[in-house]
Amino acid sequence: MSSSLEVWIAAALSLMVLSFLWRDNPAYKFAEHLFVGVSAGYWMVMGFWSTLWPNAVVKLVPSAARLTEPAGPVPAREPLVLVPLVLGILMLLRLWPRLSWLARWPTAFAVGTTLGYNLVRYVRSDFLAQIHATVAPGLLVTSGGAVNWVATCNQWLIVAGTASGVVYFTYTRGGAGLRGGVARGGLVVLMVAFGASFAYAVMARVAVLVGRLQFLLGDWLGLV
Amino acid sequence: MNGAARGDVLQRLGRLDRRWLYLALFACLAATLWRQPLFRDGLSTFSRPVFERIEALPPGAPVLVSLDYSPASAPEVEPMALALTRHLLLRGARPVFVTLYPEGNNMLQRLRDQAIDADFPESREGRDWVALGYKAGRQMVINALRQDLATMYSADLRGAPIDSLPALAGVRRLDDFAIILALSSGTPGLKEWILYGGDPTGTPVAGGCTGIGAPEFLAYFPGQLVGLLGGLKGASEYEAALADRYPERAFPRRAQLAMGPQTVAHALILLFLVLGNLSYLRPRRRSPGRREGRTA
Amino acid sequence: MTGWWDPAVWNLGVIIAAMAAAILWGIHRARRGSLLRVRRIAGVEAMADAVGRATELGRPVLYVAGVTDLDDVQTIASLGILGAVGRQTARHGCRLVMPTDRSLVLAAAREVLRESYTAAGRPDGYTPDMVTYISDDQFGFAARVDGIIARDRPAACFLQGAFYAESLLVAEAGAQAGAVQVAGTAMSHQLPFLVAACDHVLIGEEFFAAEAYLSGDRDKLGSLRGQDVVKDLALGLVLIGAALVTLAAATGAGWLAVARDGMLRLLQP
Amino acid sequence: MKRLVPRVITSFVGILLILTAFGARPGPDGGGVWPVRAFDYVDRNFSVWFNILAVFAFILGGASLLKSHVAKVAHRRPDWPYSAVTLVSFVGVLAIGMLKLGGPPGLQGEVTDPGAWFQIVFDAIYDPLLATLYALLAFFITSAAYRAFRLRSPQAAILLASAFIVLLGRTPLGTWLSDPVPPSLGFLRLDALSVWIMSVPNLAGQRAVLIGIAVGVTALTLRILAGRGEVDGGGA
Repeated sequence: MSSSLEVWIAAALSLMVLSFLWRDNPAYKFAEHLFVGVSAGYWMVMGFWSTLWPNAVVKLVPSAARLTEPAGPVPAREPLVLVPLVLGILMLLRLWPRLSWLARWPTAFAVGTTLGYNLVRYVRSDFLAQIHATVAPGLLVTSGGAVNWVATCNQWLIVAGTASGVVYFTYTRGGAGLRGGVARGGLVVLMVAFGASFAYAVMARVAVLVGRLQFLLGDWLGLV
Repeated sequence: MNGAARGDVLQRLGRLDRRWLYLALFACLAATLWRQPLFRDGLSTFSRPVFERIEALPPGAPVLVSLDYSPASAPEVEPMALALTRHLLLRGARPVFVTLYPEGNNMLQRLRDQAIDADFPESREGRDWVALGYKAGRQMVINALRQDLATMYSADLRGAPIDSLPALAGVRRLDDFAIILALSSGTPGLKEWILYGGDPTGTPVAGGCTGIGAPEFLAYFPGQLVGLLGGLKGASEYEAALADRYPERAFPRRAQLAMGPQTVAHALILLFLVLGNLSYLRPRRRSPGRREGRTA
Repeated sequence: MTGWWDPAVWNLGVIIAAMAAAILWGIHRARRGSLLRVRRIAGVEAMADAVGRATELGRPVLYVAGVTDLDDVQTIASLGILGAVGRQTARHGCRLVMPTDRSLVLAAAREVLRESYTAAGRPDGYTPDMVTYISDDQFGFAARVDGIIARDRPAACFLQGAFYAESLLVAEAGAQAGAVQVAGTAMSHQLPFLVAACDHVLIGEEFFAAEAYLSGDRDKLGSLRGQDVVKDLALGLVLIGAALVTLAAATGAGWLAVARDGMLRLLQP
Repeated sequence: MKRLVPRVITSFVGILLILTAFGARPGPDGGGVWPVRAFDYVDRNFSVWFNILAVFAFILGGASLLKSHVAKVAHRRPDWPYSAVTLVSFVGVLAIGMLKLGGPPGLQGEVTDPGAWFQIVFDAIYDPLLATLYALLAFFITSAAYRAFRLRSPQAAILLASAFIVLLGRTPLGTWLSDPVPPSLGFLRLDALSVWIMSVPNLAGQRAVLIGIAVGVTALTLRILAGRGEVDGGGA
């Protein structure tokens, strides 16, 4: 059994969260509210010291670097960081209802940046590259001059599966006839894929629980 | 037992309080953890290219390792990070650690304790590896690195300016890295490294992810994604391969040891799936008219 | 103009231009009044039924717009669906409960609902406290939503937006409360969970289509038609491309090889 | 004005950044015609600005949390003592982190250095709470498997069968169960079948999903950039 206070606190909090499995109760509520507060504080602190301080404050007021790195060099001033700083302060105006309309400006910048970059990247990686990868091997896979029928069948299935899946995701065309049949085939392919996802998801959830039990039964109680 | 009695039992099973199910899962896992079975494992179609790519790295190759996970998925992804870091240092490559998760710096601290300081005490920070750490901004951090490392990182976590670090000699931006290894547990993660890092710059991307992401990421394999360690099994495969290749180094095998309880849990959940559906299908078979078709 | 552009990415430009043209053409046609037909989407019909059922039972409808911020297109699409759900709850006089995990989403959702209630002729039915801010953290948020579900016992839960690991936590709680659950997300790794625990699921692209259909917005419906043209283009590229690659290899004909190379260059990421 | 300015900002920034993807790369000396340099400048700086702005989103999140919980405590709303827990822990962690208590002297060093109180809070409180909250999901999935995951339709049956094979195939149990399979039928082994599912039907399905989403993202982006978007940069 561990003699470290940290481990005991961690174990007690873990048990409080696990108590939710019995039912919602004050211990769980305490743990959960504690987590909400700690995580909000945690994110703010990490954001401040990792990014806001070195990438904005120090670049605007280089001498501030002395506070965190007394021996380090003083970097050059970069007045342009005023732009994101002003946008950031505008964003905080959301807290004052009368001025909150100004907070739309930084959000508009953030949305524009995300959309502008996303568009090109999604078209490149998730549209072009996916079609390219489906098409490039062709429909007849050969190895050493002879046709590899297993690989060829698989390739046919990939092409047909991708194509019918795309058909399933069309909405303004008729749902009957050939298109409807292909779409139903697409749904089958999607369901096999989701089955695989389900299996992998189960694997992931169990792995995290095993890790937690290793802590509780091992690090804390010393049983395993 | 006649048919009616069996249906009765199944119906009662269908109403079983979920807490019994929880208890069963807990008991099975605890018992297996206590027995500690160790199964043999080896590389799969998806993990082999990662191992081989790292084996083939020239000494001194800079490798970007992104620790995009938090304690929430550490049991799955951390063993991969440990094994990959050990492999990189064994090959004499220079891992450069960044993270897009606020918790990443804490994860990096654990990695430093468990893999670097414990197994490679002779390696020196700044010369053999670099910890650049966390920056806010998610995928936009990748975007900034694509252009210039220095726009976001003027110094490493120890405060040393990046120009002064021998490990970063000749590394100015993303495509100077031999490969990007992203250890991913969600967004931002491997997908963002492919979309914002690998595809625009042509830098190879490989990595590991939680089981949740694995099926989706395989759509990028092998063109946009060199290889993938999928979930705990992927980590276990890599640990086993590392042990086979470097038998003189006895590294801990966290993921491989966790595969025992994992297997038992899978069996239990499959059993529950079957039992649950037996009690669901049973009454319906007797009165086919009650069938409720629902679209999933 | 030489030296302005990177010639290596011309194909990306061509494809984006083609996609933009198809989508803008669709929108243009829709604005000109061309008749728009959308095939039946089971999840959408289920949502309307669920609001009616909640009204009959006198229990609220819970709406979660995912756990990401306003910079996520799924959150934006979810707010579009929220607008339609809000009009329905306003008309039926059914209580709507919407916990959010981002302060930006909170503000946007209030605006959307205020407009919905006004559009439905029930501006007095709207109160800002329908929408509450819970926490930025996904699990803190999910746990609190579970608490709300356990307390309010909603008759319907609409989980529409980008979800991560917390989706099962919320969906399971909804199932326990006996709510009709309609989920919609483009997060492919959460879909299996939602399929398992919900009555209806809008799968990926279907989720965006539902938004267009529910809003009845001509722009969105027109865009949907344009998107279908783009998907037909994708379909054509896959089938023709695969055929070209195969025929070029099998026949060895020079012109086929040229066509194949052109096709692969067009598709090169 | 209140609506127009954000729309213009979104469209301008978005279209500008799309164009940067096609701009020529400036030479190693940073040279090139002016649009090349302008695109490069935008591409270089906008993501950095975005990243700094992202921290303000954290601050806004913290401030909103503070505002709502202070109101709860002040008005003695139901469960207000829990809000007090949130407030105290929030302010406490903020103080520990911003002042870098423990660890190296003053504001030097990292908050994650060994010995820093922030790191201790992480190990003793944040890590166990987050990890255990996640671990709950294994229990929930177990009960979902028994009580919710049903053969509702042929599609659900396909999903279930695929999940069954992959779940078995990815563990030693699958290998063990497949041992009686003769080598000539090796492709029927559960581990081989699970790899096949992952690399053929799963691949096809995931690709269709990715293509569909990419088209959807493109359409939505175009509509917003054309000023026809439903949310003009954050509502309110």
